Amino acid sequence: MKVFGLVAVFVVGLLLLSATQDFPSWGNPRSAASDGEVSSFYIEKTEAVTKVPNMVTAVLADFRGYDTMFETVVIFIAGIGIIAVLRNFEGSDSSIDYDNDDNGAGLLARFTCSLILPFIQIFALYVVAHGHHSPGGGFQGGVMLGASYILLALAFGLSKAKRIFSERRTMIFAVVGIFIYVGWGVLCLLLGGEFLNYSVLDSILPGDAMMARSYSMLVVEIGVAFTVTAIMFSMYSNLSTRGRLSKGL
Amino acid sequence: MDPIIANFIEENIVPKFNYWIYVILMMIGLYAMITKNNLIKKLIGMAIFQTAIILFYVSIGVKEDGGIPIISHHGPDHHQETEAHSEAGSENLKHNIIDKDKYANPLPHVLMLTAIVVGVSTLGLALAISQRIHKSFGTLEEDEILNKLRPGGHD
Amino acid sequence: MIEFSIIPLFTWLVSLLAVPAILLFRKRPDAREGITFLAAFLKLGMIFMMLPLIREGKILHFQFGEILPGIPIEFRVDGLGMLFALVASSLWILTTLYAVGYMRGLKEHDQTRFFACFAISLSATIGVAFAGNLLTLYIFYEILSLSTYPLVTHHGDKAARTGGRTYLSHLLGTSIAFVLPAMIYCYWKSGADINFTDGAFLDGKIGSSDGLIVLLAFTLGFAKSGLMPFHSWLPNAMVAPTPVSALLHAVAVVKVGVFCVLRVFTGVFGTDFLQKLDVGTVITYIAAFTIIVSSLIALTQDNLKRRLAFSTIGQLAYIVLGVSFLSSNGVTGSMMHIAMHAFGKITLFFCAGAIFVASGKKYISQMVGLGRQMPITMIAFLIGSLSIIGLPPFGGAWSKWYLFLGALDADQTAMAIVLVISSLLNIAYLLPIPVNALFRSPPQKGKKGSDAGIKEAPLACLIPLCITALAGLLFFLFPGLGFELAELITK
Amino acid sequence: MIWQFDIIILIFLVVAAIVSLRLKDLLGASMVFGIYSFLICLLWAEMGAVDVAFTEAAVGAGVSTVIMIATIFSTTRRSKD
Amino acid sequence: MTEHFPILILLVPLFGALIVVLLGRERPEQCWVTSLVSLGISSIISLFTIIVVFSDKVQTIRYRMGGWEPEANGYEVGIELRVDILAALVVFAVTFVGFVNTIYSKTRAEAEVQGKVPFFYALIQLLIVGLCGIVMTNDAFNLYVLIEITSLTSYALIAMGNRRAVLSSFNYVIMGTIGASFYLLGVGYLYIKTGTLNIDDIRMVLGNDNLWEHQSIVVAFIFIMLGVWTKMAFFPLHGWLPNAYAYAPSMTGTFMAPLMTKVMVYVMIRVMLWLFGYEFVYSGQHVWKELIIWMSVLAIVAGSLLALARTDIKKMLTYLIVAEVGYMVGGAWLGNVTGQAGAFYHILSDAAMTFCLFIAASIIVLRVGDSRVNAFDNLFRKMPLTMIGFTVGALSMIGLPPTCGFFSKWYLISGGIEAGQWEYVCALIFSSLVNAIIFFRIFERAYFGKIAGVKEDLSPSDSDANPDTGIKEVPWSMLVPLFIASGFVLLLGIMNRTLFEWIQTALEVMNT
Repeated sequence: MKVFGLVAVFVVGLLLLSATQDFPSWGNPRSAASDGEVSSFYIEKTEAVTKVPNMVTAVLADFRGYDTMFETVVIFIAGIGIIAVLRNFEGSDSSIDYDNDDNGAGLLARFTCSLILPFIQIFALYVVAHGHHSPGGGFQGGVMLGASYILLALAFGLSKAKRIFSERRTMIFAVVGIFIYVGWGVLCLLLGGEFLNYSVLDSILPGDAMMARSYSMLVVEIGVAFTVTAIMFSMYSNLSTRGRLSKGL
Repeated sequence: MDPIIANFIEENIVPKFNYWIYVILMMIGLYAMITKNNLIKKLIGMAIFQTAIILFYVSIGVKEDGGIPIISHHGPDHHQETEAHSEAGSENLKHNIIDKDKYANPLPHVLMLTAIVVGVSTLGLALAISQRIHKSFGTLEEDEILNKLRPGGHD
Repeated sequence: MIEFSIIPLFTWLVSLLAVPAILLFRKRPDAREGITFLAAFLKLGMIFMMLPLIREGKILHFQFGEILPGIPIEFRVDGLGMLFALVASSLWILTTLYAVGYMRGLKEHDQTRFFACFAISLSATIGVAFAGNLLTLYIFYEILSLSTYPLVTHHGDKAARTGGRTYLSHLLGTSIAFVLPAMIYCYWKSGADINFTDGAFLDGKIGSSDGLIVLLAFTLGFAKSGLMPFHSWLPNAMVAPTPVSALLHAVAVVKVGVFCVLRVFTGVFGTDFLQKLDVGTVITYIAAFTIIVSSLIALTQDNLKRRLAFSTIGQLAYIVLGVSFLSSNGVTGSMMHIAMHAFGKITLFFCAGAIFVASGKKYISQMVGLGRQMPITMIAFLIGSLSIIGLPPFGGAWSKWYLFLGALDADQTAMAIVLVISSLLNIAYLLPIPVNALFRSPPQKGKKGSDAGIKEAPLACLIPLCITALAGLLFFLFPGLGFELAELITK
Repeated sequence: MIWQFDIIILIFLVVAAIVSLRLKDLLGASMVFGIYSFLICLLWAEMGAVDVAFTEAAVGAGVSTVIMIATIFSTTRRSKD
Repeated sequence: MTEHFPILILLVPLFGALIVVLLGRERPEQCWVTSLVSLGISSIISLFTIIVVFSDKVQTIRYRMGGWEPEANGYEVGIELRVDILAALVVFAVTFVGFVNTIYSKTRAEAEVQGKVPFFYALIQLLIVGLCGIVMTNDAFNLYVLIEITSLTSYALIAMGNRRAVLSSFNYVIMGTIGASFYLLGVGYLYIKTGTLNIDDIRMVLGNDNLWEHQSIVVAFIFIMLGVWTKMAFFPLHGWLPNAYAYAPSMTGTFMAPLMTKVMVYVMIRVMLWLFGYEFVYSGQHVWKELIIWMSVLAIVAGSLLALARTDIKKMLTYLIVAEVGYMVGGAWLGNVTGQAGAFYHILSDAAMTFCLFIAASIIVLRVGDSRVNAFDNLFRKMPLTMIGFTVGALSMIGLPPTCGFFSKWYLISGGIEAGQWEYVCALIFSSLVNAIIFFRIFERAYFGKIAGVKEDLSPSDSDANPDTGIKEVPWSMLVPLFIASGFVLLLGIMNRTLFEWIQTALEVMNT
């Protein structure tokens, strides 16, 4: 097996390397990918047609919004997939044993966490909201928000975190996130445009079609953030308790 | 050094160092996925494998003097831009002032955001599956699992 | 002259429609068998309705659906199909009559299944006889293989299952392995035209070496014709009840095999084209080899049905041999032999079954002196044997004669000699049975007691075998219809 | 884009990858994997892919490592290879 | 409205999945109804899509997400869905199998995945979303995302089975990730040379810039093919498939076995003809055509022989799938329209017959409680209806007319003859023969009972009474899907000419 693996890996590697010889050299701005019409279009026109300076956000949430919708669905699948595979409903499901639970980490850690958690969460919300102008967006913000709850669970025990973010609530959050995203697309559909064609929303949003795109991106980013937050936490809580959701790390 | 080799290095390795490293990382990851015995190790290999591909994509989008793909209103183009703005937002002029060589290609970045998400989803699911395996077999070593299956199974 | 007619469809449908009715009346045997008879007579009636039209030289034609581009399910009645359908449907009535007697006589199980499968097989046989293109032919050929499988394995014991396995694996295996690719090759070569309607469709479209391979694939692939080396299903299928053996060896299965080979020679390639390609001789030699070897094996068999089975292999090879001469006389002989052998061999099987029903005897060595208890059966056996051997005044003489002429036409003197030798062998393996039964006394006096109670078989068994034996005689006297139909094909 | 920086990180990356796969302690391995993720995130930031770097920092170095450690704690820490 | 059909096909099950997750825990009984309705609507829409696509005016529906028109030089900047007749047929197959399989799941889901019913229905609907998306998308990267959606859902669905299923699911994760990542690498190599991700645009750039000779394009092609082959279990890469499908919950197996590999075959055909184009794939300078046909021959022979060696029914069927994948790969690589159309037609017919056989096998394993071949003893008497369904599927697998298996084999062999690839023709024939042995072995048992059985074991008369034990037919919710599936096996066979003409016309366009 080892030898076979080695041979296979080397064949694959050599094939890939053999192809690099006719790649444009690294960083060449005239390479086909960087100089092509599509990427030029994104760089030059994005701000004009969407009013969003962060091209990545614009491309992510608008030009390739369909991809991103499925990206969110992927996260969602991972969340419910983990539950489907791992979740153990036989234990005390609804009534978590709050008293006899773990109490998380030591005092100092708990103190520090309680101090920084609000900042993390506020920063996460900022990242979600400010994705148009700076790095970030729904996904990054969502992960941070989810991570803040993970931190909460680590510091104060899972039960504490579950009191805020119960399994039921997690699922609702996750579903609502996708629902916001897809529903926004369907709204475009109902208003006569293609799916996810935000420009037709200018009839119900302030501003022109470009601003409508800009606002819509914010909406779908929020949707993504919802799902990602919920699933990140659900992932952690299931994986750290072998699906029992009773006792954290 | 042999001039041919030196020439080769100069032409194929130095300007494409990123591509070489990505291939090496990918080989490491792939090798771990195929040959490692421990399931968690396989998954670490898988994560390395996936990040290597992401590295490759990101390397596609790099430009020699390109910055981050966020249009800056305070950069060197500032003055021109204000001029453009003053001309009642004339679309054409506004486009002309964006020098595409100054910005990295955003498309690979977008794609890789999705790929990272896919990667973490796969990792999470795979970890859940390996926990189930540990629950049923009591071990995460592949050879031990196969040994446990052998006497009872008709496979 | 092609004429649209819906009768071929109904001829095919009538026995198929009988199947649900048979299943419906499974609790009432009389009604069930009544339906079988009704269907059989209706079928024969419809064939007689078509007969005058065919004799005028018309070709009846019916098609529906289009299962592949350019290929519908097509029924087409010409002289060859007519002759075969006539033989098959008239013998169906007799076989049914006989089967009723046999099955009731032995109190067999699963009679409903038996009669239902019987009806499906006959429907498929008519389908093959009237098939207007190669694909239709193939489909019905396969249906026949599958529908006769429950008949062959009727007893359900180990021997039956082994026999059934051999049966199905040979028939299905060869048809998938050889006929299907050959057919697809033809389809491709002939430009999506594998209809028999406008003469031979491969005429002039294929080279010599390809042609030989395709011809071989077809001839060996239609393994129901029993050519060596794919013959061994036939003796193995002897585990079936005797009416089934009669059906297999005289009416449906084996005749479908040789009929398909005849169709391939006349409808796919055309004898003229084959002559041009000069590929017929290979088949001739295979057939001749089969004739001689199977006759020799038949000599060594003691089980009556097995001996008859090997005899069938030999007789079928005559038909293939005749057509492989590629002369009109040869084809005429082949066509005649389909009918003559059908009537002759079914007589022999009916007799074998009657002997089994009446006395429980399966082996030839036990049958010495049996003629005293069962004179009618044994005389019929004698007539059947003579007809198969080809002695006048029995029908078999005509077909043998034309085969002989065909061999001479094709300048195949060696084959003429083969025919002569094989006829001698036929005499050697067939004639001793009735002669010993009729003219020798039972060898062991001591055991005579056991034979004492033996009487003739039930009337339902006896009547069909008398009719078929008589038919053998009549065919010698009135062979006109057969020649007429043969002429339609060879002209 | 500073190519010296680039090359140094790339070499560290390979080292980190190999180390994380060779460690027999799974906890250590996932820690090193976290380091690997962090290095690659630095690399991407340096290449101008800030969004990707941000995501990788949150996901690769953060959540992935955490769930990996969570799994290791609830299964086993030792590995034969 | 009709122009929105492609996206509606996806959205309806997506919403269905969301609703199921949201409401499922409180009202588990609603899950079944919800997914039945959503998949029903989806399959009706896809049926209409076929009609719309086939009507004279619209041959291909192009649906631009977000309404992004191509930029000035004609390159697509957004993501585009592209539905021609081939895609419409496969989408219909996917949604309809999903719908019928949901009927089948009614009783089984509660029995096999207790407590996780809503997640099962959600995952299976998301899997259908993914499969439909794969078929319809015209964007190389979007294809990757959707491939991952199908992969993730199927990992989870398989891992809901017993411990062997969990283990094979892990193997599937590893193999699937390698496959999908190879695909992604290939797309990257294409992107670096062409600068676009739209499938049509990539082919255009490849043609305009004459990039076919470039090593990176060749490597891209190899890696995309390797990735797709891994996902479709082409022979040496098939290791994950048999255990995964055999040990997964039965309603997962019945859904994934007919569809997963077939959709990936469709992707392969699409990549070959749409993404790279005829000249590149079949041109003489590349030796791989011969090589791949030999590989497919190997797949067919090995798959058939491995199936022959199995005594476990479901395992046997899974190895037959491996062989069937060989059929389709070979057919697609023959390099003529007949072969490609045959391979495509086989996607549909194989979906129908595998579905039929898997349902029948699951029913039998459920009722008899034994998954080995001797489960079939005397089943013709005990479960005649199930066995009728099984027989139809089996005859199709062997390739007897008038089932669809015969016709797909016909077209594939025609293609093989036309291309002069006799080894492929022989392999097909060989596999038919082996299938005949496999299934007649089963029929014999089902018909006569145990090998040692003698005549007296059978019921002596014509009565239809069950001779022994309590083995009875299953409820309608499992028999109806079986009969729908076997009905489709026959229907596809009868309709083959029409279908084949549609397929051929669509493929001829691509080959010019």
